[in-house]
Amino acid sequence: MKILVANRGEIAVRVIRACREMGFPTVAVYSEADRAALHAIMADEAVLIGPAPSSESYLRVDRLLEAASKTGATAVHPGYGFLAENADFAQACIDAGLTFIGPSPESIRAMGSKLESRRRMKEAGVPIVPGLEGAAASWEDVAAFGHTAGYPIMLKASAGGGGKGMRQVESEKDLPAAFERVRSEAKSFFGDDAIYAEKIVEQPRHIEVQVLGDQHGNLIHLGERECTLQRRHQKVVEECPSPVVDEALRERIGEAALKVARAVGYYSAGTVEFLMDADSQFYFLEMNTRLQVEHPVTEEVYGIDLVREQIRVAAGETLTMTQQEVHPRRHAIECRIYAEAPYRNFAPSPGRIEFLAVPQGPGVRNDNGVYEGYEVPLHYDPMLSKLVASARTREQAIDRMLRALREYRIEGIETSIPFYSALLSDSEFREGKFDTGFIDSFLARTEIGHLSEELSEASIISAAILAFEETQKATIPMESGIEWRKAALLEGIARARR
Amino acid sequence: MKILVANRGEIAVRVIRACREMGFPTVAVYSEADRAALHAIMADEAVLIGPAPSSESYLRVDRLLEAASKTGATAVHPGYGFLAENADFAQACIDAGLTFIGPSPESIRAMGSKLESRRRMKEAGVPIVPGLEGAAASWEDVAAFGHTAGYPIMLKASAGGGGKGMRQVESEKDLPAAFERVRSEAKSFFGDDAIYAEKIVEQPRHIEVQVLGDQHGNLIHLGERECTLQRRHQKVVEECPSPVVDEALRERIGEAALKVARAVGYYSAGTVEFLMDADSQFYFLEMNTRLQVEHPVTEEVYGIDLVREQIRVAAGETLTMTQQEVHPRRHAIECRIYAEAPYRNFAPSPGRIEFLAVPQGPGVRNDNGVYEGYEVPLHYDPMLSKLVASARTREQAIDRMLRALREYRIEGIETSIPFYSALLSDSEFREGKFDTGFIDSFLARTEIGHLSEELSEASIISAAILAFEETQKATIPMESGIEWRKAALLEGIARARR
Amino acid sequence: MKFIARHEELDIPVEVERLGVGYRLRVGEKEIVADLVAAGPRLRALRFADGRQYLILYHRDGSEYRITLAGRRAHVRIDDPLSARRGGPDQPVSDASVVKAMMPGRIVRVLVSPGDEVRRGQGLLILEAMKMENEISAPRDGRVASVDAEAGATVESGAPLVTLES
Amino acid sequence: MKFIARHEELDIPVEVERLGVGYRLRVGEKEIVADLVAAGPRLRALRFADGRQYLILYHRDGSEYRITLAGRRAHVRIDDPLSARRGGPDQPVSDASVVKAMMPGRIVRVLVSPGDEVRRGQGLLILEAMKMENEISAPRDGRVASVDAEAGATVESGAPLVTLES
Repeated sequence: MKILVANRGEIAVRVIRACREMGFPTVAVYSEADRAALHAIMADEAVLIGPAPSSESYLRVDRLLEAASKTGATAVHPGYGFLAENADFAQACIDAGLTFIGPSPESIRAMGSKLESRRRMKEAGVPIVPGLEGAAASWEDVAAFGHTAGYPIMLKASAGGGGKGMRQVESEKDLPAAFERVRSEAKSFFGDDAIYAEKIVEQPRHIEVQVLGDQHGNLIHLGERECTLQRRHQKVVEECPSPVVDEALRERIGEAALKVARAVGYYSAGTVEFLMDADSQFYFLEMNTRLQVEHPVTEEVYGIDLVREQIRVAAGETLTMTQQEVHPRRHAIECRIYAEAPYRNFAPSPGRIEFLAVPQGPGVRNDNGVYEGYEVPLHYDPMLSKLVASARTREQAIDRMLRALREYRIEGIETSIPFYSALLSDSEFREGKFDTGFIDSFLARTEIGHLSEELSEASIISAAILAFEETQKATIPMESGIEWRKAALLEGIARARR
Repeated sequence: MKILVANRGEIAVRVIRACREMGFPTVAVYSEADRAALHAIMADEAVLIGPAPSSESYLRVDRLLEAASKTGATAVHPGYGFLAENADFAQACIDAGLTFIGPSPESIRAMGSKLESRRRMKEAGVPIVPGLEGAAASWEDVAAFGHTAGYPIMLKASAGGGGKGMRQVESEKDLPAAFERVRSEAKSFFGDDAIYAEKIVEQPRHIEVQVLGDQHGNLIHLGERECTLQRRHQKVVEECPSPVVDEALRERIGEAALKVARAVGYYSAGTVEFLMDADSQFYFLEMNTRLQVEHPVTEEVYGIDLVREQIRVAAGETLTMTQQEVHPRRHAIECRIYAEAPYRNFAPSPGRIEFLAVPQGPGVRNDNGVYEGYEVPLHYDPMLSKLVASARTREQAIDRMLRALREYRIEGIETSIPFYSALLSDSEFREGKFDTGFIDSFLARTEIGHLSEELSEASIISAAILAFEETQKATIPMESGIEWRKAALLEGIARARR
Repeated sequence: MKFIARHEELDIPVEVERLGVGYRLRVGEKEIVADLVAAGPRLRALRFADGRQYLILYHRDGSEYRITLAGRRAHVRIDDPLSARRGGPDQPVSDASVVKAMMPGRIVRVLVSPGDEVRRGQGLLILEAMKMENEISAPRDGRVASVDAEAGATVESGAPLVTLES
Repeated sequence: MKFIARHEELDIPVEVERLGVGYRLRVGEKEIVADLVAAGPRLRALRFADGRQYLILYHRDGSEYRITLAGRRAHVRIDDPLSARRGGPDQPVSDASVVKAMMPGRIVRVLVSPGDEVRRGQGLLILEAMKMENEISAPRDGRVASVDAEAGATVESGAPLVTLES
């Protein structure tokens, strides 16, 4: 196989790494803004597919197929986002004689429409969140539902996903504006303005189940991921396993996920998302028919390389493990490191990475999409890397992540690292007590990156010495003998001070 | 606990990371040559203990204890090398009221002398390599043994270890010189010139077993490590598990290791080294009463943090796992990345690290002791980092390591990376067919870093363009529209050429 | 050598002089002996004489220093006393009557026109940055004097978007 | 622009000119169109017009370029034709009569004295570098004319250690 990666950023890099380990040559595609992007420079071949806007590059099926034929690629990995859940793209690849590394176009299509998938899951006997069964033509349709179900309600784009095209509505008076807004997002992001409404599940947790199947009917689940912590409907921290899911519940929700996958004849890697209420009742939310951003936490805990398995399955091979053989062995946590300023309400912070030192050592994995000297472009998702820490227990994994965050040193742009350092030190988080509203309340009661007096003083001293050096530009004498004596002298002074 | 790390380089960094994750403050000690060494700058406190030579700094018990009392440290972690296996140091720490993070001084002393430990293991019923039972006063004593046992034989310093103070002797005529040489090394490295001789085991493999015990009598083994591949008696690549050890053999050799450890009332982490012949007969070689350089491969495969366990055990806590609970889950390989030039017979290559980009992504762990901009000093072991790759199978781990080696980019000094890239691509290595002589024969038949015509051409082109840029110092216009058209034109030319 | 350090709205007098391998400082009334060990292009270890230390990452922009330590970020401005007395730190003058882009991005939609009366918090336009639509709202009640950006346009951080008048 | 590239004892004429976003080169008889995309301080992607590429790490020392690609290292010297014709690459003249240190280190022990007759392969002295004792042996038979280093001394790479005469 020669594999074209129809994506960019860390996930394209992740796929290229897997291909390299399997001995498959890779083809990267890149927009003008990505000439020097990591995925573009590390692949065996790289093809320019258009200007910066995704609509003119990463979303252009024609140019992707042209790149494939030009380079003689025989397979396509879509990553996540962009065209990953576009059934027509999957079909176009197949029609062009390419192996599509993912599920069948039918599976994608079946899950592409939230309304359609909700209908099918209801038939399959999977619990779904109460809501409108069809698209709402106007805000008045939604108002009717809201009236009976009671507010708040959730407005959703039927073609939506990844936190885009959804909005909570607190009362009927906010409905018209919200309706317009979601419809506009639905249209601009998904080219389909069908939207509907769902009842709100109280104090919900987002629990998702990883499934993996081959083209010979073998289908297993790799447990759940805890994805409750979100900002603006964007996941920020994911864990595997969930602190609130025990083995019995894991079996039940895993079975439900397999039922969902079987209902659409699913193969390759996929994720079934559930909403779970305080009583551990779970409801089908949607299925992501692709690799998930947070797939690494499952990989660390189950010891399985999901991208490798995707490629093997696409090649027609059978799974190398059974449901009985897979068990959660450790605990893993992922923090998505974004180019954004947590001190300025998480405003995007594009720019040049002037310095970068990544955390190393035991139990730390960093799936990076950038490098030192790289200019983070304005045009795409601001994720720099996914930092994953794993250990024998949740507490140890959290402490390991805090250690890694402290070692993650980056200059030139602002990042969400200080936010994560504060969050993972929070006692409620550490106790695993949270719902989807947790981050907002946490941010309300927390001053991120507060400087103690010691830290302020250390900063002032450091800056003053640096300024002094600027005025001197003198170098330090290094003759060791002398230095040793000077240091001893310094010691003396130090002792005198104490 | 407040932990002073009586070591330097990657192992000091490894220990500091573990302490940080456990919430224990750390004290680093450093020589003048190490003012800016990674271990010295990352600890919570750092104390200068003398000039560059280890004999005046890292081996100075008095200065280490002074540093501990001055900083109020309550425990000492010795790492490996330096004073790690010095029973007197362990005793001195205890006498000073410090917790020594390692085994008892008695255990260290019992294993410190090869002659002594061989005697005790023989008593305990553990198979040992045939050899002299006492120290040889002169080369003539050895000659007598050599005459009966037959050449080649191995000369060893009784206090030796880590590949130092040993030499193979092919025939009696080489004996006098070799005897002198080993005695000189024994004296200079270990301050004890007692040496003896052992019979050579044919086509031997170095198999070592990781043991872990607490102070309450609990003792388990964590399987074996394959350490056969050595250069100048220095391990270069280690694996866990060994490709030639199956579950039955693992149980037998593991039991033998536990017998060794019990014989000296061992607790904390330790390693029992065996020589194994072609018929899987194994002989006790020595026990390393400390953390082993290659401990990470065991950690990756068994999912246990050995340094954390060492600290817990030293604090009097009990093991959190039983022999029944620990199993090898994956395969891990370690490459020791040295500052040496494989093209120039591995000559040391100290100097400034002008650029450093470490491998990232799934299944890759890098235990680093250096950073970009660091000046690798001449005075100490030239190991830059330990690169570890782990996966579900040995083959996948090897392929992952090759991917990681390719991503490991370093400039300013030469490293052993090209050597490892060649070694891990070697079919015999990949089949697991090797003995301790493998590396020498491999080097004899391999041209490391051979450049194909394509690579040579690419290098010439790159250099030429860089030289051209030097003459121009012109910048590239980035207006995207224009660029896109230019690129299209470029495409045209490309097509025309094909 | 004397400096004025400005940190979190405070001006602190600082004095620095070389001492052996390190420095002696006076920060306010406090005397400190420390070294600032260079560790690569951007890292330094601020090592006090008693051994305590902080590993810092720094960035200098003129007399503005950004210091990152213990996972937090501090901003310190260092001036020599004269310039400090003369100019002092330049605070960006926030002009409430001009609504500016707080981040670089693309204008998706303009929600108001010149002459519109707007209330505080009311949406003026929608700015898309890094795939998120961000609604820019009015900082106060007022009338739209001019709309300074059009839909589809890409704007830099700080670019004027809408001008309000009372 | 014309250059002479010296690589593995070969002189290759090279011509480089800008072309669009990239370059057109003539290497020997071969014409090549490629770009050398800058990726941070030391990395470049050598990207050919047909998409094939190599990610290279480079180091320049005057006209000497060290290029690391695919985990291997290549040395290329680039001269402009004149200087190449004039000087050409300077080959270190190996003088078998002077035994030099092949690495920086410390002299542990000197095994010979002036006047000693030595045979090829015989140990002359022991050099310790990075904790390894390395025996430096005679490159040929001869008599020791002078010992140029003493035990305990630290020597740089290339420092003369022992001089032999026939």
